[in-house]
Amino acid sequence: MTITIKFFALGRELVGANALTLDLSDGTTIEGALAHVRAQHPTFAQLPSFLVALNTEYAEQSTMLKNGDELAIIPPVSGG
Amino acid sequence: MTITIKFFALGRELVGANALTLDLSDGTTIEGALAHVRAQHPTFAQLPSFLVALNTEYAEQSTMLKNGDELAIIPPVSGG
Amino acid sequence: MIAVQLSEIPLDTSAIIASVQDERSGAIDVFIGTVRNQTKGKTVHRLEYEAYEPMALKELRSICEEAQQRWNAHAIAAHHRLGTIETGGIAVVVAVSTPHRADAFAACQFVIDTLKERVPIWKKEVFDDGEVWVTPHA
Amino acid sequence: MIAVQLSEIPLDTSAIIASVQDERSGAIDVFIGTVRNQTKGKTVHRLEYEAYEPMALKELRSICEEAQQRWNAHAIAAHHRLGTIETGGIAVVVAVSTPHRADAFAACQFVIDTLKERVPIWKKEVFDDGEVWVTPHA
Repeated sequence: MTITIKFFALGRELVGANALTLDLSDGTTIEGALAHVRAQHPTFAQLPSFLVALNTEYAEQSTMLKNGDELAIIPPVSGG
Repeated sequence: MTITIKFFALGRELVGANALTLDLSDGTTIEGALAHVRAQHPTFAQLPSFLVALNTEYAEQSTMLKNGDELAIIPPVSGG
Repeated sequence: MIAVQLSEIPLDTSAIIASVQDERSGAIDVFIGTVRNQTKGKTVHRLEYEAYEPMALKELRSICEEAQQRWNAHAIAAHHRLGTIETGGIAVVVAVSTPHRADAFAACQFVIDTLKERVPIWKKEVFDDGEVWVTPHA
Repeated sequence: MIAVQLSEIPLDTSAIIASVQDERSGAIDVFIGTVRNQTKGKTVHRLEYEAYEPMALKELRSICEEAQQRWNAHAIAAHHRLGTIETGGIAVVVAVSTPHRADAFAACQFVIDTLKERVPIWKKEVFDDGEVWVTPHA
């Protein structure tokens, strides 16, 4: 299955990309996808804290992914 | 001594004037001046409640007046 | 900066907001009081405002000064309209700029709440079948 | 009425306020967040904002809907600027109209407070000697 991961703010700068496309085996969780990102982009580990959103909703890292999902890495927000 | 009394809103309508000028004997209090108003303008008694201001400051009715004072009858305010 | 004003002409909300903008401030709160078209189910045509002007300005300034001190405001502007206002029109604008946003809300609410308690301004509601001086809610 | 918007061009406060005016409302509260020229004693030149736009719009609308229900608001508008904003510029405007004024303050403050907690928007402060992604106060 193929999923997209979007990055913003410090996460985007650490990874050096707005988005990555990952090919993952079926049954991979959000946590599993993040392990792939850390393996490909070791600097990502420097992001001190973040939440994840799945298809524009905040989600638990244990959630299982499916083909076409859009994951987003949400560093602490600072709007306003 | 001569003092002025200003009226606003319902008080103004009951008295039928924006202001009255009263000649009072020295030593008259605010309460004494109000008794004069009620005598001259019986309808003033229909004003259900009010505060008084002396020279643009809220004042007690027992305050003694002096020549040139400006008294104001302040019905319950309703600005905003 | 504190600016208080009573005005026979329509209030210019943008100009009032601009008057409190301050590069040191991160937050502006603005309260706008407008004339409702109904009160207790009756259609209101217009309001007529009057003030004891010198005292109203003095009280309004004193309220703004207290708010400025308590909430560390950079600037406060409080403008009140007088005369006839049609429904939908603006009766009062209070604008406050502060470094932090909770202070802007608190100071602005204090000014309008205290204005309504203490500043000698009165309004009369004009209906189809009569008119009445508004008495404050108990 | 609820209107939420993310904008690359300067926010028009007057138009946003006009969008919530309602003849049934007696009160409008408006919060305006501006860019301060200093943070912790350092001179800020500008801020750069970015958002996860579809999610930010969805979260913002959900916050406004919650506020509308809780405080019986007639209309709520929440507009956030994106891109580069110079000091003194406007980053966010929230406007709420309600029948009664305490509700306008409460609903407006809820929207801006919750926006800052939950809506995926980020800002970077640009100084003379560097830049930093702002982390929220604990």
